[in-house]
Amino acid sequence: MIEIKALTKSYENIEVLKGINLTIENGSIFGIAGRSGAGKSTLLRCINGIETFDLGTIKVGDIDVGSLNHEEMRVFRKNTGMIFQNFSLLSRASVYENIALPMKCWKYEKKAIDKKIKELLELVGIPEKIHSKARELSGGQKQRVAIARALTMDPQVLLCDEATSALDPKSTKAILDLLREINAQLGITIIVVTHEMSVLRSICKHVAIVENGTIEAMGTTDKIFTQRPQALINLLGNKEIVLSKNERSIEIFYSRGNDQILTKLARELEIDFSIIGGEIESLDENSINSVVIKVDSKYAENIKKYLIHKDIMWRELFPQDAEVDQ
Amino acid sequence: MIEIKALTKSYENIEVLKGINLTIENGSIFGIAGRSGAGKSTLLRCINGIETFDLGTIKVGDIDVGSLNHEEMRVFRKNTGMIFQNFSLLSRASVYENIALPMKCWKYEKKAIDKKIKELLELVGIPEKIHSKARELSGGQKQRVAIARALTMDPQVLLCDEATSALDPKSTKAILDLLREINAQLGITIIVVTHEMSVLRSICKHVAIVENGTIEAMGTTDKIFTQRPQALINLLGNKEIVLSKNERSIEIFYSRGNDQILTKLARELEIDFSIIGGEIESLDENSINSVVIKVDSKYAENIKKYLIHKDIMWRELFPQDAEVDQ
Amino acid sequence: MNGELIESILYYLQKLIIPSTFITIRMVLSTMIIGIAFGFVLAIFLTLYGPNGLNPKGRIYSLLNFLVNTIRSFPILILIVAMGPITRMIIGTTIGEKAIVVPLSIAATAFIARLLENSFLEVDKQLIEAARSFGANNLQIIFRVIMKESVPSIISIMTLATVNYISATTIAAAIGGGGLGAVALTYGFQSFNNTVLYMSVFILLLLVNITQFIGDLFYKKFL
Amino acid sequence: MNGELIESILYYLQKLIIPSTFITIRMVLSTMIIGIAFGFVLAIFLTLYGPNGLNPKGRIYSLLNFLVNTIRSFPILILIVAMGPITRMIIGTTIGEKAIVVPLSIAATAFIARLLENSFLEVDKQLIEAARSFGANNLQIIFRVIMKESVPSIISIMTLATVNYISATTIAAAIGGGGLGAVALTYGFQSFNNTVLYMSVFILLLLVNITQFIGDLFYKKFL
Amino acid sequence: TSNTGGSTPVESETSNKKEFTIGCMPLNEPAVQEIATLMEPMGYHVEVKVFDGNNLPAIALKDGDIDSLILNHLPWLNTFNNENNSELVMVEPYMYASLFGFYSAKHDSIEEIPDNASIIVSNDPSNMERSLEFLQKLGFIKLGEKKGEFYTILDIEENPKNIQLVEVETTATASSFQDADGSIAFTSVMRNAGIDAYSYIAEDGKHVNYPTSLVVNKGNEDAKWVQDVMKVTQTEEYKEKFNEIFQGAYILFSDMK
Ligand SMILES: Nc1ncnc2c1ncn2[C@@H]1O[C@H](COP(=O)(O)OP(=O)(O)OP(=O)(O)O)[C@@H](O)[C@H]1O
Ligand SMILES: Nc1ncnc2c1ncn2[C@@H]1O[C@H](COP(=O)(O)OP(=O)(O)OP(=O)(O)O)[C@@H](O)[C@H]1O
Ligand SMILES: [Mg+2]
Ligand SMILES: [Mg+2]
Repeated sequence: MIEIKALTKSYENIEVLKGINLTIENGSIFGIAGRSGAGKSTLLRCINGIETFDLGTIKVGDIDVGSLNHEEMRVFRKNTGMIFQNFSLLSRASVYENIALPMKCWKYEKKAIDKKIKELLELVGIPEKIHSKARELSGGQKQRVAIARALTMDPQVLLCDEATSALDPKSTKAILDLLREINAQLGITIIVVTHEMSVLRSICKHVAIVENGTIEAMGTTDKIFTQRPQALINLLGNKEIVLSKNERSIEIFYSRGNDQILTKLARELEIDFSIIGGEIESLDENSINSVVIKVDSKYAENIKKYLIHKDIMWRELFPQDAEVDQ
Repeated sequence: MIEIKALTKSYENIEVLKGINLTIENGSIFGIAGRSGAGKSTLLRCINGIETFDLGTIKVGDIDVGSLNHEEMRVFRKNTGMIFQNFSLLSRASVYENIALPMKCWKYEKKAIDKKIKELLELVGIPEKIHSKARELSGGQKQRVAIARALTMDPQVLLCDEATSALDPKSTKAILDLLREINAQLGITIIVVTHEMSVLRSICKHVAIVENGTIEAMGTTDKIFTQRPQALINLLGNKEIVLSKNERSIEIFYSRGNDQILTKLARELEIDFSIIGGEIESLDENSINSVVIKVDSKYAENIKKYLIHKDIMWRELFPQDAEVDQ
Repeated sequence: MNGELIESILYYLQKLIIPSTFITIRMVLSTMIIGIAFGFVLAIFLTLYGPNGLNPKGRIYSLLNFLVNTIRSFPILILIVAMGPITRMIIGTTIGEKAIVVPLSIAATAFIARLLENSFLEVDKQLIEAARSFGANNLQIIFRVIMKESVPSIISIMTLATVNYISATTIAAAIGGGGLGAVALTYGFQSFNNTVLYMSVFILLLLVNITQFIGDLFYKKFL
Repeated sequence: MNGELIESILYYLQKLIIPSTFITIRMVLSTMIIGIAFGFVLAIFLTLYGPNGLNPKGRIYSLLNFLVNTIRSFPILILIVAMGPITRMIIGTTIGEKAIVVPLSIAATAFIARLLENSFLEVDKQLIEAARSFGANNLQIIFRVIMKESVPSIISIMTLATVNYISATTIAAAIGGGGLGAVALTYGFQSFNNTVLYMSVFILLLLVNITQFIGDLFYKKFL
Repeated sequence: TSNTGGSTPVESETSNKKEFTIGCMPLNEPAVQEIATLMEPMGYHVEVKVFDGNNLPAIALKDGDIDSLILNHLPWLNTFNNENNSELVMVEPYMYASLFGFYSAKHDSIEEIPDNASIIVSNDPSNMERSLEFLQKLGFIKLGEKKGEFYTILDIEENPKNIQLVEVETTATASSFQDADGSIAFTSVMRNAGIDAYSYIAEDGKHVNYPTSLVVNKGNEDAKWVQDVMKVTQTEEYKEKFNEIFQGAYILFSDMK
């Protein structure tokens, strides 16, 4: 369990973290989102002990990160992999050397290193780049090397700072599958800082939203995305929904059990509406999807009643986060 | 108009671009996508003349990029802004100095520079960071400085290499709005390399997909996303659609005129189905949205007939790009 | 005995050490000012025309490179002799404090140019590309990008070179330039006068430490 | 007349220049090997304990820094004298080719250590952080990260220092060490023998150019 | 020979050795080479070591790093012995000395030397002392009390013509002499530089006091090899050769009167 209490951190005169409180269960995949400059990377670096902090405590399991001596810190970090936002690869070293570095530092045998690197490069999809220099890689290739490097030590905690931001959708999916897999199989705790909502929704059980150095919203991913706290709205911005005077827009949430709600709604109330937005991840397990419909004002009340009756979650988007046209 | 013909480029023994042919209209926003390492950044750098190429021609307007002398090249580049994937900021210089650099090189007056920088920093949302050193910025802040720097010279062509990858959704939206605005108001041509499909769909009229050094698909964004050429499928990966034996999955495309097609389909054929996926950007102008429905096999034929009858675009997802469960 | 020592220390301090200290400072400052000025110019050309440079020009680079190597291969005393005619042309004489500055600054020029070139080559190529991308010309790239990014490194180089030439001015002894090194050598060591020897070496040590200290201050400031 | 010149050139070449060339090469190689070895060790400590180092330790750093400054502030001849007893202890004599290597390598140690320290400080702090993040210890960071990233810079430094000490071995003249510089100085300049002077300077120039050339080759290879 | 008690093993070891080193400086190196050549038929192997001329060779001799020196003159050697508690001995008969002249490229006589004239002097202390005494003799300056081992510029008490002294390395007394109003230099240095050695406008006449000869550690002066060196230097063959080489720039002691 990772427990962060009242964490405060300043750079010179700027207070970047202003009392962060956070609890992350062992073996979970925890997402952290927030606007650019909110302090996400700083938070991750504090957890890892590569950045000192001013006040508060960080506990990872039994370990109080703030009070480790040099040697304890090394062992702690060995068990805490980190993927840096800017990759931080040795530009002059080859892909092999970059990935081998942690293992060499921990005196692994050459054979074991070779094997591990081959495996990891296969997993991240660039086995042919093994002898390329890091600075000869494309952005996404660099990122994948950084991911591979963070996985070498089979860490118990993995900190991912925008680990898929430079990747195409298919590679992103592959990496997320990989993360999900190591989480499930090895039970490692993963903290994912990301700007991609789809990443949060597809692999994180819990999400925290950092705003200006504090945690403004926290909860299960479903809860956050259905309840849409102000922090999330601030993060996502207003959807530009174009409504005329006599139109309403309603977001309807559904999951596996009630996935046919939309057609039923249309047929039972005998009305037509259009789908103007939505976040549909998948229908497996307990993920929650949403669809935004636009409907004639006169049907709005009926629809709401129907949804309440059917015990379906819904939210009217206007006026909070819709801009009315004309 | 940007015209690229048979462009070939190798690094030592790796052929990175293998005969690229591309035509980009003046004043359009053109998207380029492709898997990591496909050669997108290299292509952009060739267009800008900061990378030499082996064969082929690149024409930007009347200018043959390959044949410019030093001075002509400078003027050409002045008119061609570029946002680098890795930001490429002077780490020791302040935000102000970084953004001022192009203008200082072109001997703008101090007053004009100050004014422009203030404006741009407001636009990218980090006016308070004006005196921070570049290396003290967060990832997204760096990216925004890079964007601001590329806009200083009021370029006629803007090359954006993953210009929003480090940005949160709201900042992304703001930047995209900005790009859309300068495109509309000043008629500048923008080439956007991105991994984010939502970026492509929301601001690009035309899209090309690069695969392994060649352009494998090209066309209007709508066409590409409705016809889903193999290149796009390769890029996006297979959606994990879980279908049982007696289920079918159909993707239905709609736009402003026929936005109520789904409810009509359900009501007129008197069937229920669930929505299991989709890409819904907005209903404004001529953007095309899609929704993926899952339906009992026995209704599938009727649905298809109905859609054909109504002249609605559709595709059956299985067997090409769906994995059948059990 | 002790009083005598103190008296002689004071005597030498006033007669020899303090004037020589000023001479050394003057020689080092002149050498460094000229060496830095020309060293920068030379480094800029080396950076422009070098094989990994902004505008590779094999011929010119080879020439400049050879020039730097030539200067650096001359033992300093031989350089003083070889430069004699030039020194006489510029200073009007080949002896004395001023005359030594000519060969020393030529040597410093080559030394500093090489150090700067090495450091300029270390600047991230991507930054140079970025500067190219908005049409910066080569000189602008050097002044506004390469030098800007090299500031701490440049400071280190200036410090290193200054320290180098503080003890290198000892060679001034050969042509009547004076200064602390010369005093240490002739009035101290060769005259079997340990008081003078230790005093002048001590002041040299002081000058070097002060230089390094100031250099480190600037380094910290511009890091 | 011409035949006479050629004859005398051949005579000096055989008697003086060629043997001295080998002496110079031996002196420079010994100096560089020792200077590089100790210079690296010293640079590592400076990098470890420096104010911007991996494990800042003000006291130890000040001491080492002072040591380096002290060595660098000594005029080389005075250093030779001061090191006399140590040289005798190690080499058994204070004159000749071997004896000069002791003070020269001490000077080279300080020079190289300072150059390396400066270059090591230039390595991107984020890389060091990344290495920390997987538990690398300080020495591993120095050897596997800092040095790895500094390879081209290290090569430049080695080249620069070697070139420096090729002409610096001239000081061997003071203790009968011989070598090209000494020959240029004593048999050439001080004996007013221009043939010898030009010949030895020419060979020095050759050695310097070869060194630079080899250095550049390595640089290109490891860039 | 006795090996008991205080008798130094050095003596017995070196007394009949056939290989030894002579240190010298560039100026007199040809003369020393000549000794080596002449001693070869006698079964000696003489290694000539050239130093650039300062205290270090004498220190090396004192410490036993070399066997002998033909380099410094007698007054310097005495001071060195005083300062270093050493017992270096200059073996007689003395070999040669160099004349010390006042040269000028700009003026034809001492009287023409103007006020504020610049005069080059050698910067090594013993020659500096000799130069200062020379200048005193010429009436340019008046020296006070000696502060250290040698007279230095600091000891000048009166300097009515405000003579500017420039202390340079010995070679530069010749190579730079045209840059000053006058230069005090050895005839040997001047000749080597291709300047007429006897073109001086004044001479200090004290060369008899500054003889140079083989210098060895005390106790060695009677050794066979030392005596053999001296023997060689007194041969007519050697003297002829010597005069041929130096053309009067160095004057053999035996030729002086
Ligand atoms: N070394 C530093 N010195 C001063 N300020 C810093 C430093 N590093 C970061 N900051 C500031 O701290 C704030 C938080 O930075 P951080 O990198 O944690 O943001 P972030 O949430 O990761 O943002 P992004 O999503 O853009 O990466 C930013 O405003 C940044 O400018
Ligand atoms: N300097 C170089 N030397 C050798 N190979 C290079 C160099 N730069 C790029 N490459 C290779 O060229 C290919 C294309 O690189 P490019 O950066 O254009 O890819 P990209 O499409 O931008 O990828 P990404 O989306 O990951 O940024 C990659 O395989 C890369 O490894
Ligand atoms: Mg960040
Ligand atoms: Mg790229």
